[in-house]
Amino acid sequence: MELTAGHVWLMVAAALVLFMTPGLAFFYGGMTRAKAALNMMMMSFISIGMVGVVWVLWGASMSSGQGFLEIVGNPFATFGLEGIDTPDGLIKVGYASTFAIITVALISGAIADRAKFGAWSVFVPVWVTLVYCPLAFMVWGGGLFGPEGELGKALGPAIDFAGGTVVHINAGVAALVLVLIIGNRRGFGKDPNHRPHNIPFVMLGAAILWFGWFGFNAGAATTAEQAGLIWVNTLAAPAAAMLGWLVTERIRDGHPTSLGAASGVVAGLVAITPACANVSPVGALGLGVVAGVASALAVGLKFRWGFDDSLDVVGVHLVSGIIGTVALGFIAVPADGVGGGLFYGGGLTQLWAQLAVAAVAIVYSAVLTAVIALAIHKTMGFRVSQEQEVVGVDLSLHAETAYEFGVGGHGGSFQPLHELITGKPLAEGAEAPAGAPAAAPAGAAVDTASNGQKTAAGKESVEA
Amino acid sequence: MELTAGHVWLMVAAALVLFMTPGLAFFYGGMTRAKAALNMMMMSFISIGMVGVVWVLWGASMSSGQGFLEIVGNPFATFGLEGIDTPDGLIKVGYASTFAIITVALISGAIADRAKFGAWSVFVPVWVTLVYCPLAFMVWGGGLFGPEGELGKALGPAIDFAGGTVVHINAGVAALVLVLIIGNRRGFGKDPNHRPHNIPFVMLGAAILWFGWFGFNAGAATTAEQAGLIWVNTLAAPAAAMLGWLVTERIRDGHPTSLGAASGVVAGLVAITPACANVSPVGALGLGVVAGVASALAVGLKFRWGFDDSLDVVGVHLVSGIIGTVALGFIAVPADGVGGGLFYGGGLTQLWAQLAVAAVAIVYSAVLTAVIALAIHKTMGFRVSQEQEVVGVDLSLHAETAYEFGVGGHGGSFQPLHELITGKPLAEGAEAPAGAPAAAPAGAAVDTASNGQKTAAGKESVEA
Amino acid sequence: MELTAGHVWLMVAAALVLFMTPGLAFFYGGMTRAKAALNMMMMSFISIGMVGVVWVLWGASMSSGQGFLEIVGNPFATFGLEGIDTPDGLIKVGYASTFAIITVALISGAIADRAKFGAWSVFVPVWVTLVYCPLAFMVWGGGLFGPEGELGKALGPAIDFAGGTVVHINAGVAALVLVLIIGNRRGFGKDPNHRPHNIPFVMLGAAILWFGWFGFNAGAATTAEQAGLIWVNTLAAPAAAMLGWLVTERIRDGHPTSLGAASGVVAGLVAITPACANVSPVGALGLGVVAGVASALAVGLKFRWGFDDSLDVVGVHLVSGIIGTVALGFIAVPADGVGGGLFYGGGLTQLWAQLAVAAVAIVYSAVLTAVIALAIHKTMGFRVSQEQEVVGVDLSLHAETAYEFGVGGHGGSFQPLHELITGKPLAEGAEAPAGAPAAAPAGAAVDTASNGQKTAAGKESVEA
Amino acid sequence: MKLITAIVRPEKLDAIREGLEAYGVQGLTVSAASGYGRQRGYTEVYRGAEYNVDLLPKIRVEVLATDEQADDILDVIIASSNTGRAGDGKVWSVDVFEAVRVRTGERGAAAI
Amino acid sequence: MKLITAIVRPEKLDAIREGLEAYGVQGLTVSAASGYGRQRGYTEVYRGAEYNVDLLPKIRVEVLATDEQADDILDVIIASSNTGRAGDGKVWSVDVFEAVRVRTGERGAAAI
Amino acid sequence: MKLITAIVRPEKLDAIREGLEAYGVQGLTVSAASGYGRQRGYTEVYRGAEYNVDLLPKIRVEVLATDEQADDILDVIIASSNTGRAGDGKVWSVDVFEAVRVRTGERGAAAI
Ligand SMILES: Nc1ncnc2c1ncn2[C@@H]1O[C@H](COP(=O)(O)OP(=O)(O)O)[C@@H](O)[C@H]1O
Ligand SMILES: Nc1ncnc2c1ncn2[C@@H]1O[C@H](COP(=O)(O)OP(=O)(O)O)[C@@H](O)[C@H]1O
Ligand SMILES: Nc1ncnc2c1ncn2[C@@H]1O[C@H](COP(=O)(O)OP(=O)(O)O)[C@@H](O)[C@H]1O
Repeated sequence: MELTAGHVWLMVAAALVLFMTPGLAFFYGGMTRAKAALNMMMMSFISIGMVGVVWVLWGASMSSGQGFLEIVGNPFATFGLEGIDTPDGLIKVGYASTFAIITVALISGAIADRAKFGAWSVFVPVWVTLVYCPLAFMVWGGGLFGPEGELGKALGPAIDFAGGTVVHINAGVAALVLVLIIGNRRGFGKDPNHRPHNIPFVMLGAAILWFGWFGFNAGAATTAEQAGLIWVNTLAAPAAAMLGWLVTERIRDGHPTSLGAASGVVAGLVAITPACANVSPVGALGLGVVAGVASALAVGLKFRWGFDDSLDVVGVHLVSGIIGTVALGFIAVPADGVGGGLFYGGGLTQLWAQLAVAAVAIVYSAVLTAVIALAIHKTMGFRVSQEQEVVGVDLSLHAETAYEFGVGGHGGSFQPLHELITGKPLAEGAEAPAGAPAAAPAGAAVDTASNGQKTAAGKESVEA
Repeated sequence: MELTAGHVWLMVAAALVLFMTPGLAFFYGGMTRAKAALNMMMMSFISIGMVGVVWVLWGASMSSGQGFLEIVGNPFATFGLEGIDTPDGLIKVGYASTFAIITVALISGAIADRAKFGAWSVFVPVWVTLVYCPLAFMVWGGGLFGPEGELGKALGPAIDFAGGTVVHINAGVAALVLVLIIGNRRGFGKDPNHRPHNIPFVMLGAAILWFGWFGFNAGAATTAEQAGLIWVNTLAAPAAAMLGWLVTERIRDGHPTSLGAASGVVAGLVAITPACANVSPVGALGLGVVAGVASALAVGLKFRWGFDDSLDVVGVHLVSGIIGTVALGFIAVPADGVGGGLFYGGGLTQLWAQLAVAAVAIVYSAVLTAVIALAIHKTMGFRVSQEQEVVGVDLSLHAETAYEFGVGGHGGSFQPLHELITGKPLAEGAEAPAGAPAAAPAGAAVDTASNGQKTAAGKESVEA
Repeated sequence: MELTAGHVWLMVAAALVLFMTPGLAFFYGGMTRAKAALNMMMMSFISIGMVGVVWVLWGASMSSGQGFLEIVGNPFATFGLEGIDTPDGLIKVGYASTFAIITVALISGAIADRAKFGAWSVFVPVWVTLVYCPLAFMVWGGGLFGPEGELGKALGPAIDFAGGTVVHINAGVAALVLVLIIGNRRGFGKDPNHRPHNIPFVMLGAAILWFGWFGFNAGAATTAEQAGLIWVNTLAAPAAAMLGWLVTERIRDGHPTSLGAASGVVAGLVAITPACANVSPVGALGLGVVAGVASALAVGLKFRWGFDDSLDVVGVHLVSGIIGTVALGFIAVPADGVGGGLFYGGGLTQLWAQLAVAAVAIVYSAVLTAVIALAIHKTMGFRVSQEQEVVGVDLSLHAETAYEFGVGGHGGSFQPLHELITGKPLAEGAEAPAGAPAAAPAGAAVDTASNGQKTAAGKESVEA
Repeated sequence: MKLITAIVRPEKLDAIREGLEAYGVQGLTVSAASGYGRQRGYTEVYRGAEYNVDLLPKIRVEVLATDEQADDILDVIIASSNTGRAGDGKVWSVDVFEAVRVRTGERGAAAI
Repeated sequence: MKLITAIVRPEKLDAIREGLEAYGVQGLTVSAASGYGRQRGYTEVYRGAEYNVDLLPKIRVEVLATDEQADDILDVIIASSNTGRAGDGKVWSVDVFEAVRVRTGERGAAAI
Repeated sequence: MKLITAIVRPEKLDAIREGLEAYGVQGLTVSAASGYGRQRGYTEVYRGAEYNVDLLPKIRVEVLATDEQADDILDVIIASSNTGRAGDGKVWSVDVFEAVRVRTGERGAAAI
């Protein structure tokens, strides 16, 4: 079949949404300390790698098509994408994959600076398979909440055009659960070095996210009118949310910050996600302001309540995700004169449906995430050693540092590759006093117990 | 109505143009000193926020439709975008909004490092309303310069396909006016620290701008032939301008610089903007070279004439904007054999029309910008205090620093949020000698007059 | 002709591919030392500038249309793009130009930190004209390897959907030849400062490359089915290659690195390039894994064999380019039931065709690149002086430094422009002892032989 | 008067400052340094090649003190920065010939 | 011989250099430092939480000088970096046992 | 005891370390500095305006040594960092009043 405008738009939208995940890597990576920036970015990158493979193999199959109990699709129906034969079948698979990728990557912000990379690499495919795919199936794939689903029929179908529940509430809840299981960073709430190390990167990330979000929200639009409305709403809500956030900061703290502007944009985008096709532009402005103010206030709660949601996944994605989802119960515009939210005379029907889908998403995500994360935490451990955390996860897990700007700050000897391949160890320090205790190195940066012994510590110290 | 190729292209183009403004934030942000980078980027971000809201409310309505005296549209005609009911109406509004956003953001480069953020936040919506909307209406919205407009009929319609007058001349003039009102940075022309702090960011910004400019120039293309011509010209002119700028530097200074390459690209893009649909590819190459050389020479004038157009908005946007606009009088290709520039046998008609529109844009923008900026400057003040400027506007206006790379450079105590919310002040320094004069802190970084008193200075010191 | 979906897609794809070259600038620029980052990025930028102009003038004409001996097109057939009159003719020219631009830019990674910028600026247009255009003509433009070409008829047409031979093998071979001619960096294999200075930039570059690669691979798709397959394969292969590379590092070195993730993505993209439209998604996964592992192993060989392919153009582009090209002989899916690779019962035909085109590309590129590079090296010299290399090519060739973060690291006096224009030299150092020998400054950073003499050294010291 | 210089672990900066403040020291100067010594470094991997980094980040703390206080201050610094593992660093003091407070021109002990 | 060390405001570097050049000093060494003292810091806000930054950027200037010139140089530095506000910094001098110019091996006053 | 301070070319750091290690020195401290002196700087161009940068990157190396070894160490440093061109830098030594190893509290020569 020849390429239609719809196909082209879907391809572009899919590329845009895929680009969002590296954007997220910068949004998050700039917010961590310099010594954990690469690890933060790697959590997003590995999500693309892992979910990209999972989606081709069984993820696509599990999130649509014929399902079990209206809950999840059959992983083997189109395993390896065999048997997909509608003209735009693969384009749609590609588009859907990018949503799964970014959803799991979103979670990582909550556990910055302290999660084992190996554990994260196990968590990602398992969580996508057991949490994301079913939820996507239930809401979009013809499951429980669809027009034919049991709950959809009972309550009227919930509106979640682009992923308020499946993406944002889901990721936000999972983030909260992970924080509670993994625990806070050392020095949380006390150490001023927890400030972001590169705010321009945060702004770059926010910009890429916004850019890609036009694909995220409008990719599934079918008519010109709908596409136009979504486009404008995807501009209006984050613009208003940015202002809302900045005004909140100005009043509360005295200064509007760049970090606030970037965060406000994301909060507005999150809130408009489920609602983008069903509210008016002025409604989008209002929704944006509310989301911006609410998330600006919410991100402070972690200090009060003492849970180290390091990069505010809960405060932004869970809070604004709920706001956007529930707001539809009030401000959804009637479609062809039918339905609509409370303010449009549609009564409480839509509100109940929205509350129900939000509640189910919260419970479902919380329970399953807890099971997965605990299983990992109890077996391989989800958290690095204290020493690795102090040294910095970039160095201890990836044997890298993000930046090398200066003279003087780095030196040392160089071991060409062939020594490694031949297995010949790095030369033992000749100057080490004989009889030095052969202390087992515990981290990449090694202090021997009493006097020095030269060891190629990096290699042994990685967590699995 | 089903999505057509035209709708898809317009949506993509609109997203591309929106992405340009964060690109500009990096282009500009990399050129300032490190201590003013965030503020520079914030001036672009807040433009998106402010204009995004303004456009939905009254901006779109004022820049098209039924107008007053062929000068400006009625702000209440489609206030809040109510009543727009053509299938692609909202898509076009979205596309148009991105032009307004970047135009006002462009101005900010001229007043880097010294403008009050609060004043800028007032300037942006007022300027867009009173300067941008009318000019857009006059040139594109069916006003004075349109085929039906008084001047259009008198002189023949001026060509400004994508915004040489409305965007670049307009922003360049406004930038010059602001510099003259606000004054130069401390140390202008003397302090070597005014060199750019992060040239890779400048190049990133230029790359994003170029990428987005394909949407900027070609978004309104209606035929394949036109679209193809615009695409190629949007490659050719900046490519040639980059070379022109670099050769100029090589001859004059001995070195072709990265900053020059990035700036040359932008100069070429500016010049081709009005002309992109009306010159041949070889014409675009020639126009690019001229713009690159001219802007490379022009950016040096600020040192001679002593006006601190900090990031060269005048030298690049005003100069190359005029070149591109006026060049059409010479090298416009006849449309269907009719008209064309002087070199194509079209006589002087087109040249007069181009000169007229450029002149009107210059005068209009200069006068109205001066009125707005003076009003702000005389009331709330447009410029930070000397101390805030020395400390750096990032810290004094936003209580942030762009980067935190190192050990040792930062310390201090941490005050969790709840103290702020409860209003409990930061603990007074126990070691401050009793009876220390309670000097009023004048900036975020506070020196007490003679001996120390610990004060949470940031909060009070922000400019409104 | 009205815009069709195909036109829109081609315009978008072309913009995406153009965006890849600045992406490459960051991918490469982050990998060099801080003192050579700008020069590295400039090698990409100048490629856009140079090839942009060349393509409009004669490049487009040489790579398609009526040719000489099935080897190259006539440069004057559509010189200056005159006479192109199909509706989508210019769009296709624009799209094709972006491939030429990135191919030559790819080469630059091999000669980081030590090439004369002037020599590179000569190499770029000559190489594109004499190496790229003919190869593009032979493979895509109706030449030797096309269905009507002599070799195409003899061996059956080789498959190279998006540029495995023309782009990646070609650039990889040229890179190897340049390294052998120009020689290694000082301290290669010994100096730990050769580590990348900004890995986030490398990841940004990889992200932009991936994003743009959807245009690169799918731009020429004609049906929805093909487009969908290409899109999914362009996700699957790099995702799998990232995992392959990381697992290789984990096993060999103990740590999966960020640099490895970014490199793995690129290796997977390179491998899928020729194959994107002709293998199944599962085939793409397999191809990706192989490419990721193979390139991860290959990049270490430079240390063993002692050739300083600084940023691994050979290990990534040549190795994975060959893998992708040859793999088609095994895993190409039969088109409409005809042909296909060895594993699909297509016999050895396709394999021979693939091997032939790879071999011809290697030989052709090696010989012509060697001739061009030697000619430049023997006349103007391709390599900077030792002193310029130690000082850093940013400063010695461009009189710039990439970053200025700190206090204290920079000072000195400022010479406003007019002195330069009037030719008045920088003031001679009053404190220089009389009778100091007027030593000729040899580099941008000048040590006078015995005692100081203040000289504006930068200007004279640039290489041509 | 004495100038006390301490080369210590970066993460000990806060402890030292608290210790010195508690003792009554009103000012100090900090800068970044890298140290090489008995403490061994770590390994970075690049393209399968290992770099052994053995210049490790340290902090330099400098305090001007009167002769009487110098010894106490030495002890405070040692107490607050000691971990017992190689790499803790060195503290030394040298005699100061003259010290001046720039703001007032005060000299000697009054300058501290 | 003396080694004069000045910890001063970063923005005063140029003034000091000009002052010293005018006096006839032909060389000096500069490095970055952070200072804590009577001068109070500023506040950064992050997520509604305040961080009080009280280590402020300073510049360290070091000059080797003969015993005769040392006192004048001290005065030049103080004169060119004084603002009268807290945070102006300290200048001190210590006795140098030996000084060598690496290029020539010259020792003592000839090394300066 | 002596504290030897060397301000030298950054690219000489490795040579100095090797020289000192060979001599038997077990530790040293390095930091970044910028120097101004007879060696002239370079020019950066920005917007057609030239900036003359004459503060050039240097490395500061500091070594604590016993009085006996101090002179040898001085010689080792000079030998390994000399190029004969302006800008090679300075090395000086000062008397140390007291030195302590933080890890153990050892004082004097044992602290080195
Ligand atoms: N001789 C020395 N001169 C100057 N600094 C030294 C010397 N020896 C060690 N240092 C500094 O002290 C730090 C710690 O020394 P190290 O030998 O690793 O541990 P320890 O002091 O506990 O024995 C080093 O990183 C270095 O900065
Ligand atoms: N006792 C000290 N030892 C070393 N440096 C000091 C000492 N006291 C102050 N300083 C340095 O001098 C700087 C200025 O000191 P401060 O007390 O703020 O102002 P002032 O010197 O004008 O009284 C500090 O930032 C710090 O770098
Ligand atoms: N009087 C001085 N005091 C402190 N440092 C100095 C002095 N003179 C020179 N230096 C340092 O020594 C470095 C080299 O000095 P310079 O005069 O350029 O060369 P040379 O030492 O070979 O004569 C300078 O960059 C500076 O860091």
